[in-house]
Amino acid sequence: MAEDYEPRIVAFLCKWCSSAGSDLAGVSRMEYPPNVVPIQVMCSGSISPLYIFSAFNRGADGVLVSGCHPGDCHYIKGNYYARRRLNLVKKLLEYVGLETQRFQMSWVSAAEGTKYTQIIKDFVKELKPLGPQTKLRRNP
Amino acid sequence: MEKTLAKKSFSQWVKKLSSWSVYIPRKDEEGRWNYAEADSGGVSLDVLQTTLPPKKILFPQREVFLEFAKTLAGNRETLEIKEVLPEVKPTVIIGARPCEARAAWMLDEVFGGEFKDAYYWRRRDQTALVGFACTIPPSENCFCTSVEGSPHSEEGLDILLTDLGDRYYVQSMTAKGEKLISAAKELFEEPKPEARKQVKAAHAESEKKIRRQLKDARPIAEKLKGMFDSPLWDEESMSCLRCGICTYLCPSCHCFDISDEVDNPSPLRGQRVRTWDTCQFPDFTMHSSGHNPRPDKASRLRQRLLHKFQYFIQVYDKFMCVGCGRCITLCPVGIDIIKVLDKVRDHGA
Amino acid sequence: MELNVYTPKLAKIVQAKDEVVGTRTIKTFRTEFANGARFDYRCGQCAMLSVFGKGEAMISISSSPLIRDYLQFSILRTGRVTAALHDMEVGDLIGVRGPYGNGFPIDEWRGKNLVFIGGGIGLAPLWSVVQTALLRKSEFGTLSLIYGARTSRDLVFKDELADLKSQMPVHLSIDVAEPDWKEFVGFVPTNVLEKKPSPANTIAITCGPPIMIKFVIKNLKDLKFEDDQIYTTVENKMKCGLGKCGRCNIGFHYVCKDGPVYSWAELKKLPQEY
Amino acid sequence: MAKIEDLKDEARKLLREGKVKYIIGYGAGSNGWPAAPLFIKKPEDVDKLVWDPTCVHNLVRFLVDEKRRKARQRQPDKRPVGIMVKGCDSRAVVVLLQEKFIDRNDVYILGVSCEKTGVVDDTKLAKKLPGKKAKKIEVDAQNRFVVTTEEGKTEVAAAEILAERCLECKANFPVIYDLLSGEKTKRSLDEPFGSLQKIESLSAADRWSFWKEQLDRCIRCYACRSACPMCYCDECVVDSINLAVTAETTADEKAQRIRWIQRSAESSENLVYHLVRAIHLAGRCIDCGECERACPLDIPLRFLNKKLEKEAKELFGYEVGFDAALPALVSCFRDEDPQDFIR
Repeated sequence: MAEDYEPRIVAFLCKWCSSAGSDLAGVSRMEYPPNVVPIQVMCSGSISPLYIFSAFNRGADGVLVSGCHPGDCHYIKGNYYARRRLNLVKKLLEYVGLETQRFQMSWVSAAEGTKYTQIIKDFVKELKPLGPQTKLRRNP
Repeated sequence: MEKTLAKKSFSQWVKKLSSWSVYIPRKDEEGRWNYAEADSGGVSLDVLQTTLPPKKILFPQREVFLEFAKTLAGNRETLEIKEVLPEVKPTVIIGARPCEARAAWMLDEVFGGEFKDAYYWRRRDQTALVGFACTIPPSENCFCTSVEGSPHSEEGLDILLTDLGDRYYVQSMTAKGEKLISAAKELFEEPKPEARKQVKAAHAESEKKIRRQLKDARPIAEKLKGMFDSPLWDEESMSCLRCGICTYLCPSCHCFDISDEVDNPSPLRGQRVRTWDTCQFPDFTMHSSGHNPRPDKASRLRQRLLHKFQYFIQVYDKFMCVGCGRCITLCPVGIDIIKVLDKVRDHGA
Repeated sequence: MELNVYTPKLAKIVQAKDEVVGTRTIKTFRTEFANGARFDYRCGQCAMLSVFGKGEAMISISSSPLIRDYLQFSILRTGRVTAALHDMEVGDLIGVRGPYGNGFPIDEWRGKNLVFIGGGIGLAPLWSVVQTALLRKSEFGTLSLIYGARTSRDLVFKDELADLKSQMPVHLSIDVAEPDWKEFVGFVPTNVLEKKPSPANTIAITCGPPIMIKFVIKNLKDLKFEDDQIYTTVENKMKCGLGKCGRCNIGFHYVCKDGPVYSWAELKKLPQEY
Repeated sequence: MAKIEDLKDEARKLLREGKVKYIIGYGAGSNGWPAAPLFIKKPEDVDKLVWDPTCVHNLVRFLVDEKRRKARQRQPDKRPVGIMVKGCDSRAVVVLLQEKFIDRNDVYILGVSCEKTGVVDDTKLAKKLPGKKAKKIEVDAQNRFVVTTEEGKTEVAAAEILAERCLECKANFPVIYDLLSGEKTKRSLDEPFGSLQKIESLSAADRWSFWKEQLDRCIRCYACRSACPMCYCDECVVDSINLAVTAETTADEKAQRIRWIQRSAESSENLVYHLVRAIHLAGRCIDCGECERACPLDIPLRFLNKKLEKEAKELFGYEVGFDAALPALVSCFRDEDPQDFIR
């Protein structure tokens, strides 16, 4: 794969935990790859599968949805709904033949800045060998 | 010009047409026929009816009209549009049915006239239609003889082939047809007198085999004028699912939508494209105020039939339906326009 | 290069005036062609305006064809394309193709009195023929305008109407009374009955929402107007403007090509599918 | 196959007493396929009702149209609508009740049992009897299909031309009904998600080339969406084909409506459309097979929904269309829902 290929990741970060976690990583000047386009949402439960398919359709090479750990959700059960719904999305994408590494989900609390950077580092590392995502992408 | 061509040298003829891009019906493992570019593979010709008519080659589902792009020079934004006319190689569609060629002949009317449609004519002028006379009716719902067509009609065709057992009787009607024949002159022989008799008999025989019939189609067109508000449309459209099958698969349906497709919002880059559209979808006629002159299934079934059996006759004096039977065969709930038009004819009788 | 009927000519917006602000906003634009292209049209014809990336919309040309140096469009903000047009400023480029439609048969009305009856944005298509009639005033009898809108805020061409009053009788109306409104209060069709235009040697031209047109025609019939003395325009969804894409038909007529202007004598014979 | 004389008597009584507005059932078709949907308003038309292995349509779709028609009328006729339902169709009624789309007294359910057999798959039949058109298909005493064509009768073993979903049938008699015609016979069923194995066993690359080749053929005629009883949204999120605009819709709402996919039938747009439709049917699709049957190009759409149905059962123990009181799959959860895929 061309060494200079940089995967583009769209990350839906829950405002209360994961987005705060990514801010903590930034405030503490932690190093992590700049491939992520963060989109802050009120809760991981508010992520419609359409957003994920549309992100891939518009050229994302990887999509991450990150929410609060079970029990921490500001709205009590948003992340439980997300866990079930996005599991179905992952299974469907896999079933259709999209590389499984392209869609990831994670729990990152507001205090886990390091975990957030680690997730992004691993994600970029996994995406690099796959090359650009052309399956759902609009006229690649 | 009339010739005969031995069946066994048919695939050689196809190979000789290398300077054309050749479309031939191909059967997939599920037994469905559809047009595909002919590669070196054998040419099996026991095709009955392709699901998608040759319309998809002459009037493709997606046609890029123009490309638009904004560029930022300093703070000045410039917009240029680039017209995209299709570059079309000489094409030949082998295996079209006479009714599908008649449909192409009708599309010529619609896309010609006062405002000539450059995109359609770029393809149409380059495309030759080589048709097979229907010695066996392609579908159990064929009724071409009822709408002024026939299993061996010549309108819209460049070459008509009729199966005479071991060879084809070749009738070429246009210069394009002659060019196709001269590309492999050595394969064609002069027709013997009894071949001429055989082809006349084969044509007469094929007309008798057409399975469905719509009696007095022209008087029905007259009668439709007074039936705009009849409750018949509501009853007949009760089981309609409001999908687009009957229009997308109809060889003569030509309604289309023009929409802008944006690849990159800023700086703006995208194309304006024409795509197929259908009067069966609510958005087709809905005003931006939400008012819809055709709000329900009944008005849309009425529009589909009136356009084909009344309006087109009032404007071009011919039916817009060629009787191929696809909309009847492929309707998921079995709405049968012959049955509906029978009811129109017998309405109030 | 064969003329491609779908490719718009680029035009620059030279003037953008707010006609109505707040809800049901209406703006009037004047456009000049980027490369000075010619654009001959008749009053009452329309043009397909393109906002690239959004789409196209068929808008009637509200300036008179006798004015050469710009085209004027008055646009109600109602959907994707019109909203994008409203967000445009002077100097932006849009696409214009056309002209489309049959336009008003103004030459057939020589020597006749003309009564213009408009409702809301319906005055825009009428404005082209009002201006043309004024510029050729000697060829016609008396001209008069009956125009109304929901509220005084919704009236279009407010300043032009003020100085139009000096050239012809102008009867304005609003649907609901307002404190400083002196003129008629009520719907336009009722105002027509009130003003009782005489049908003698007169042509009535009406544009506006379909419901208003229906009652205006009924009232004109009550005032003994003949069917061929009443003209109106039909609004249907349009995409190609060339009578090909199949959606704007009423009966076997394509409104974009065979219309949008119809006399009531012709329109009456077509199915009421608009 | 049940004999539906008792159903016909009930239908006549309902229509004579005006208890139902009309009855949706199966009657004779004329386009080459023996059965077609039939709407009966008068008692004397009830004799036209048929029940045989070609009654493949899921008539529950017409309850959606009935609701839309009532919404458009000023004084709608509130009487229920009679409807003939097979086992699978009845589960579609359960889902519509579960989602409060219809009310139980909106519909008078005339259930019919498939007993030992089921309905015929048109593609399998065409392959089994190439070039011949079935005029009539009956079930004989040994539960074999007797297919009458122009050339006479041929007997076919049921399993050869039974629809895929009937081979994996979960309810060969209705789970909800006001009247049941036929026996509640138990059936020896194939392996519940048998037909899914052949795709799941493929490698990821082969699955991708399979789905890409199939969905590239899609011409976006939306027959799959129109035939599906669960696809009842007035305005489909995926495309602007049926924008629901009312007098109150503001210009901004119309202007800012996102076009999630393009109108062109390009492979990426087709794929996103079918993925969004499949995910919206997760835990709602009752596998009536109408999407696949209606598709003019025979794209195996059923396998998209079947996969999610299998996941719903294996991951979350969720079964569709048996209990109208159950919450929807995606609006409930369990503590033990799997989260191994979450970092």
